[in-house]
Amino acid sequence: GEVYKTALSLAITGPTSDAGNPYSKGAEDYFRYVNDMNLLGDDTIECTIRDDKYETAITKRNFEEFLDMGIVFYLNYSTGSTLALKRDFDEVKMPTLPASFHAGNIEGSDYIFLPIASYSAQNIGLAEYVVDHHEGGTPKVAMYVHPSAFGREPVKDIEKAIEAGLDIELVETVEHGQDLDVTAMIQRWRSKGVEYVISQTVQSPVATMLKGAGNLGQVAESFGEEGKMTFLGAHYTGGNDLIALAGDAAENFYWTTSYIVTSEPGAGAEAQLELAQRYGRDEKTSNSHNYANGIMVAQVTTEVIRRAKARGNEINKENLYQELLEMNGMNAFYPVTTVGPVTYSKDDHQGVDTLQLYVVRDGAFRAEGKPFISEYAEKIK
Amino acid sequence: MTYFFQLVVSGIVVGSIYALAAIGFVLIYKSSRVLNLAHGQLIAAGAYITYTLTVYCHIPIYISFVLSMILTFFLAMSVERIFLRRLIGEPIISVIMVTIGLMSIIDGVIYLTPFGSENLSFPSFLPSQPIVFQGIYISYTQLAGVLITFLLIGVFSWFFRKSTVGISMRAVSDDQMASMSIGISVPRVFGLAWATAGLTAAAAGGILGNIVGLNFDTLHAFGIIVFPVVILGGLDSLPGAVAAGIIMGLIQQFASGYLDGNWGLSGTASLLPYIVLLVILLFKPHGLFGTHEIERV
Amino acid sequence: METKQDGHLLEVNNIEVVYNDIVQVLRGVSLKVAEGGIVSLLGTNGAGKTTTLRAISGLLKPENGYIRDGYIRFRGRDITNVLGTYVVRQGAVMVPEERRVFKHLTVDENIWVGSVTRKDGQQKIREDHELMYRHFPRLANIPNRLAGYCSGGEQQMIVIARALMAAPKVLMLDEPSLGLAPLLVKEIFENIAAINRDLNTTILLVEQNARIALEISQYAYIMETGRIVLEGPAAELKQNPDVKEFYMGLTRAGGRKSFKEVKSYKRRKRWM
Amino acid sequence: MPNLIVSDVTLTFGGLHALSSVNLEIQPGLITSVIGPNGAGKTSLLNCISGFYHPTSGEIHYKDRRLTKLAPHHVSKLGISRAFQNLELFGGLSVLDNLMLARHKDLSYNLLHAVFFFGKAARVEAENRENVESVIDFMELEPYRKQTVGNLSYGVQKRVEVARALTLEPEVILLDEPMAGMNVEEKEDMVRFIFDIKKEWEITVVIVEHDLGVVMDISDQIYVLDFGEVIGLGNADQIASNPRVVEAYIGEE
Amino acid sequence: MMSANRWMATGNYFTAYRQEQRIFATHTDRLMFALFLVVLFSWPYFIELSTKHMLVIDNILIAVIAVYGLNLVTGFAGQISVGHAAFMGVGAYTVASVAGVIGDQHVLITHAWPLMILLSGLMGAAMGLIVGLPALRLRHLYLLMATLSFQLIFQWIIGSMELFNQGQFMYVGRVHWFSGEVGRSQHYMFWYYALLVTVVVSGLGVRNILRTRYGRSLVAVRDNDRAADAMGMHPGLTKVFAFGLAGFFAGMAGALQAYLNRGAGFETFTLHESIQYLAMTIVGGLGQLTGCIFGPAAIRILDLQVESLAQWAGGILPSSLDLATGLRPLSFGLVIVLFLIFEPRGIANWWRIIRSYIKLWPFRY
Ligand SMILES: Nc1ncnc2c1ncn2[C@@H]1O[C@H](COP(=O)(O)OP(=O)(O)OP(=O)(O)O)[C@@H](O)[C@H]1O
Ligand SMILES: Nc1ncnc2c1ncn2[C@@H]1O[C@H](COP(=O)(O)OP(=O)(O)OP(=O)(O)O)[C@@H](O)[C@H]1O
Ligand SMILES: CC(C)C[C@H](N)C(=O)O
Ligand SMILES: [Mg+2]
Ligand SMILES: [Mg+2]
Repeated sequence: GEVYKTALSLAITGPTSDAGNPYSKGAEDYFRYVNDMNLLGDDTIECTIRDDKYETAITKRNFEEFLDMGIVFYLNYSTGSTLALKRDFDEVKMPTLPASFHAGNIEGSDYIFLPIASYSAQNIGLAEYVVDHHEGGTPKVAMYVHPSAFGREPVKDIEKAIEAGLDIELVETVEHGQDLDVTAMIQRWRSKGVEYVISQTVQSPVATMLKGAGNLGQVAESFGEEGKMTFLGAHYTGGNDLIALAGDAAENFYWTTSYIVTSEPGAGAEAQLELAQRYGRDEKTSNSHNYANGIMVAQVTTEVIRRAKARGNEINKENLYQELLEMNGMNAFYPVTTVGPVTYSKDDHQGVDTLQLYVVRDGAFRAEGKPFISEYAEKIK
Repeated sequence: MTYFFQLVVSGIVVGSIYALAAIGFVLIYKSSRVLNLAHGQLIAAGAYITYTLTVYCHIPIYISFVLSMILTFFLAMSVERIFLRRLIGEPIISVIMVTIGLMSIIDGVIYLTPFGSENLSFPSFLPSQPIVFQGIYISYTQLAGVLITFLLIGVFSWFFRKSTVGISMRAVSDDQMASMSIGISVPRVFGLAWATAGLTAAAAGGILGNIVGLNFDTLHAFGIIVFPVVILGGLDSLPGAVAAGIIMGLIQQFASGYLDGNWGLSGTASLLPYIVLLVILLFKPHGLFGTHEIERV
Repeated sequence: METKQDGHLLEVNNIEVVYNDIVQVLRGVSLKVAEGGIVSLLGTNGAGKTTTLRAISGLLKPENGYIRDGYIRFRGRDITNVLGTYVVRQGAVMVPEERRVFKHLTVDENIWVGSVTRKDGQQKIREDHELMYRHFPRLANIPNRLAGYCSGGEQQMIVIARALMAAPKVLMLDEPSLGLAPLLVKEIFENIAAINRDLNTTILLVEQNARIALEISQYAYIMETGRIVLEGPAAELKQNPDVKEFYMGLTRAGGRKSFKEVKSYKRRKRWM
Repeated sequence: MPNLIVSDVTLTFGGLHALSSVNLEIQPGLITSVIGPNGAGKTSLLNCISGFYHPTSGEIHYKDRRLTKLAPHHVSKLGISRAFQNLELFGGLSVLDNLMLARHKDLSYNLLHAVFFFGKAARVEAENRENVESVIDFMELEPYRKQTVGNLSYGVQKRVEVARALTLEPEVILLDEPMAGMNVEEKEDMVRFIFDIKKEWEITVVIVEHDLGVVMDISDQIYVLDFGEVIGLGNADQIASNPRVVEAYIGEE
Repeated sequence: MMSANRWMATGNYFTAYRQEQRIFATHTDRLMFALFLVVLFSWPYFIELSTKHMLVIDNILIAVIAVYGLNLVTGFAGQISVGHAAFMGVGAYTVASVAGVIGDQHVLITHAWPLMILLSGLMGAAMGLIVGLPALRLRHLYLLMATLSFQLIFQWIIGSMELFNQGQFMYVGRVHWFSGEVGRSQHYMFWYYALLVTVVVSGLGVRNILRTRYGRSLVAVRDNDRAADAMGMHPGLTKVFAFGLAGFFAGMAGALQAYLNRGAGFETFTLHESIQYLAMTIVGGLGQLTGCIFGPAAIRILDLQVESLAQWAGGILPSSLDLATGLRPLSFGLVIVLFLIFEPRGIANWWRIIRSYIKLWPFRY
């Protein structure tokens, strides 16, 4: 049969490799599964996975090589390299799915598609949840963000949402460093009456913060507990890695993403664990939400190829791009690994718009409430 | 006021870990004038070894903490043996560059272990309820960290003051040839300096891992912040390292306590050490307690 | 193989030394030092005197040199190409040229550190330490001064005392009079003689000041470009006319040559 | 008319007086020697003149220029060069390069010339190479021209020191123990060089030296320092018969 | 006088100092160099490389320019700099922020690009001079710390200032050449030539600096800055000057990189990158001009080789990806260390040995 070439360049070593590693395995396993199970008949997908150590220059080199190989679909990773290669993707008309959900990625680009709701949408979603569930008055919120565009962009969007009527008071925004002790910060928040802390960063600073807050006895034991702080965070702050790092201090941490988690039984979780088991992945990888993330982008890739094939179209980047643009309404795609359908169109480049809130109870993430869609994220567009 | 004292306490906690990390760096500099850029990696190695012993070998943490110090002692000693011994007599600049290579090598080795890209956390073994004294909080883990730090610092100061090893180290750093001429085994002194540096690094790594968890990036970043600390202390002074560690801890806590979040400032705590570093370099290059070069022509 | 041939404590036999694998500096140097004596080694600049001492004391390696041929024996043991530490433990200690004190250590620490290789107990070491201050009373006044700030003569005393603290059988001195004022030179050499006499330390002396060196030694060797060209009892060498002229600065008549007489002439030699 | 005048110079290190109220006049075209016991302050004096130390009080003038606060690179540009007591050579470079470096201040081209090299820079460089060669010739360093200085024996390195100071084309040359570590024969050579430096090159020479035989024979004028103070001054005979000098420095024969 | 044979090295005496100054001692050398240049400029007409390899080559050339600077300050002047990537960042962000302000399709960016590159070099130089300033007071290796501070402060500034888009990628438009806009298909080839010219011209410039008083003064302060002082050089200013030079080449390299990558993002200018450049300098040969070419080539090629090894291992051993990728830093570090221990003069020294072997070829012993 035919061999369809795709590629993934990501950080398997270097910064953020804690996320990149399971991500790459998810993609790798799913493509292998497609080929082993003949999901595309006797056609196969060949996905080249390259480590770029989170360095844009290497990503660029990898991408040029992938182009020489003649790939038809591309999976990218970091915010930095997605932004840096944006023009290249457009020039060569390469449909691209990054692992970064940075809203800026899809600005002014026709070919980049976010797998799920952007960081902004996630953070606004969290803020909306706070508004809806807070009792009495305007909730006082602090934001704890990564010192980079990745962390800052959502802050701007939350500010816009506040202007548009979102009823929270943004008390302060902290860009974290590599702090060993967050006592000062927590004390300050307490003195300013902060009730909720929304984080937009990666796990380890969040873990440090949670431990610090725990030591000071500041972590709310239930949502919105009076006189304490409730901690919330977006996709890359949570997952089992957070529990691994923060231990008990992670208890009652609220986290949102569009992926299913394996600690909540369901079809998706079963499928994910089965896949991991089939390819001999360890416990940790199997249960990682980034593993789910990797599977999902591979699923989307496979799905567009399948659809193009079904239509009898040649498998090339133009046709796959068209398939992506038509993935909506009746044609929405339901991968089992997400909490909602993947929808793309000409002006919707965010895949799964639905978010699910999870909370840590007894050392595991549990679903809290139904999947929801952020209202203000739409409003501020 | 409580807030102020809380900052002081946190500053001392953070600072004493800096101090512990800095001591190892100072030991190596003291004996060989080498700036060991791979010190952060030694700290990381120590942290991972402690973790392995505790979690995989199910050794109680206080024993594995000590064991890890011993293992890292030998690890650092073999690093010296394998890589640095051949460079005795070569210009210092080459040796410093070798430590840059070592950075990568140790990184690579850590990647080869299952920990490379993982986030891990030590099982908690101390009560997680903090101690509260007059509204000032300190956790048991932090307290243990501070106590261990001061204990080790005490032991080392005593050792180097009392034993001839301390004097030999200073002699070697002064003039290798002359040291050899009176029978000091220069390689032995270097080996010992590295080994003890490894030992303190492991201690720092273990404490650090317990406080913030194990994450490669965090450990790396920690290795870099040691530089401003040692420069402030004066590179070759053990008391300097301790004082500077604590001063730096206080600076950072006060920065994030009083600057951040006001006037739109943010992340000053991670920037300030380097600004301090520059200022020190410009106005007091020998730091607080560093030895002035004797330069007669 | 016989040991301690005819009572010689130190025996250097036909050694060749090469630096950096190419530069041959010693071309078959042999010398013997008898127990309890003072032996001088004289020679022009670059003759290889320092190199000879380095070869004996195991300090060639750091300079990227090694003994390619021949052997060195000390108290019957072969010490060819061994490490410096070993040689010191065996009891042969060298005082390097240029007064290499540990600048950042105090005078007292400098002296103290000389005893690191000793195993005969604190008591003995402390006694020797006292003894040093008796030998060099000047140092007793400034035990806490940083050695780097001491004057040249003081530094020279420090390094000799430091070496003596290792309780050596043989003390090798490389140009101890270098840069010292006449009074001090006298003092240092008196000290050397006293040490030889009181402590029964054998001494191998490299010197430029031939007059004073020949004065205190029993036997002497003269080196030129890597070879021993002349040897004999000191008293005998003092009478040798060449030695007189080139090393002691005496005219044939026996008077001191005057430097005023040095002819100043311009040599015309062009490179092109 | 003296052209280098040290007036009332005091230099202290902590509590230690390395120099106290030293007055010195160096006459052009002569050989002036400074002698004294170890630690008397001779090197410190040269350091003050050449800018490595700055006097605590007092003034130093050279031909109406005040040297007191100048840095070494300024002093050397005014025509005062020196050779160091404890070798300060560029150990990793060849003898030739050591001397070429001494020409630094006389190379009159700018960075742009250097980058494009041809033209001015090339010409100046070639000229300077000739100057350097004449010094190599003069100091009889031909055999060592391309050798790494650090590997030379002590005595030869001393000779390179002097040669390098000479390559600076100074008006005054300060030599700190140029004959240390040399045997009689080599000292004679050095004396010959010094005579030529004085006569042929017309350079004022200041020497710090411990070999009294040499000092007495070659100096036109001798200063004796002890504990930072000038305790004697005059020609060889005057010095030899000065009781203070004999007691402090020479010792009874 | 017998005229010297200028074709062969053996039996070749100089008859004037001018001859000894020559870059090429013999006609043969000169000819070889010319031939080499011809090959460098013409091979693309005969061999077609994949875009990836073209990009690799372009990146090597950029690194060569950067390493010229780093070698001057570290190899020649003896000041370890761990902030070289930041200096490159200064250059890259000069172009990028100008593009950000006046628009990335402005003629200044697209047509006057050589000017922009030069300007970036000057910005880099200015920054180098500033960072080098502590040299006026500091001696020894303390400056390493100053460069470390600069590196980290640079990252902070880029990451937080709006002017630099807070570290997010800033675009730089495609440039124009006489034939019109340089499109995607010619992009890497075009920059290959631009870079090659820069490498050759800068190389000759550096070579010339090195054989004049400026170059010698760098070596002098490395060897003994007190003596340098006595020779009439200001040791501090000389080091500052070295940093200025380093900054200049880094700035140019950074600007070229911004053009090649069509923009600048802060990830390219981290401490880690600085260490990469240092490694290139070491492996090439500290204080060896030819090392500036060998070093970057060796490190980049090693990187590619290890990558394919990892790839290969990944194909053979299932799920061995982490194992294989750990090899990357490991091999990188080992190469640095092995070179320092066994060949401290770097690959440049092998080159010299080979050359002297060839030179003496008819008269081998
Ligand atoms: N480390 C070295 N590498 C290469 N050559 C060296 C080295 N040390 C000394 N030499 C060479 O060996 C020769 C002998 O040097 P050595 O220092 O032994 O002479 P010396 O007799 O002590 O002279 P001086 O009286 O001047 O001290 C000299 O030609 C010198 O250049
Ligand atoms: N940088 C310094 N710091 C402190 N003390 C110093 C310094 N330089 C010199 N001294 C002190 O100043 C005094 C004079 O030293 P100097 O070197 O000038 O003596 P000298 O006459 O040259 O002796 P020698 O003949 O031994 O070379 C000495 O006591 C010395 O310790
Ligand atoms: C793990 C990554 C995909 C996310 C990362 N923080 C970035 O935005 O670059
Ligand atoms: Mg010698
Ligand atoms: Mg002196």
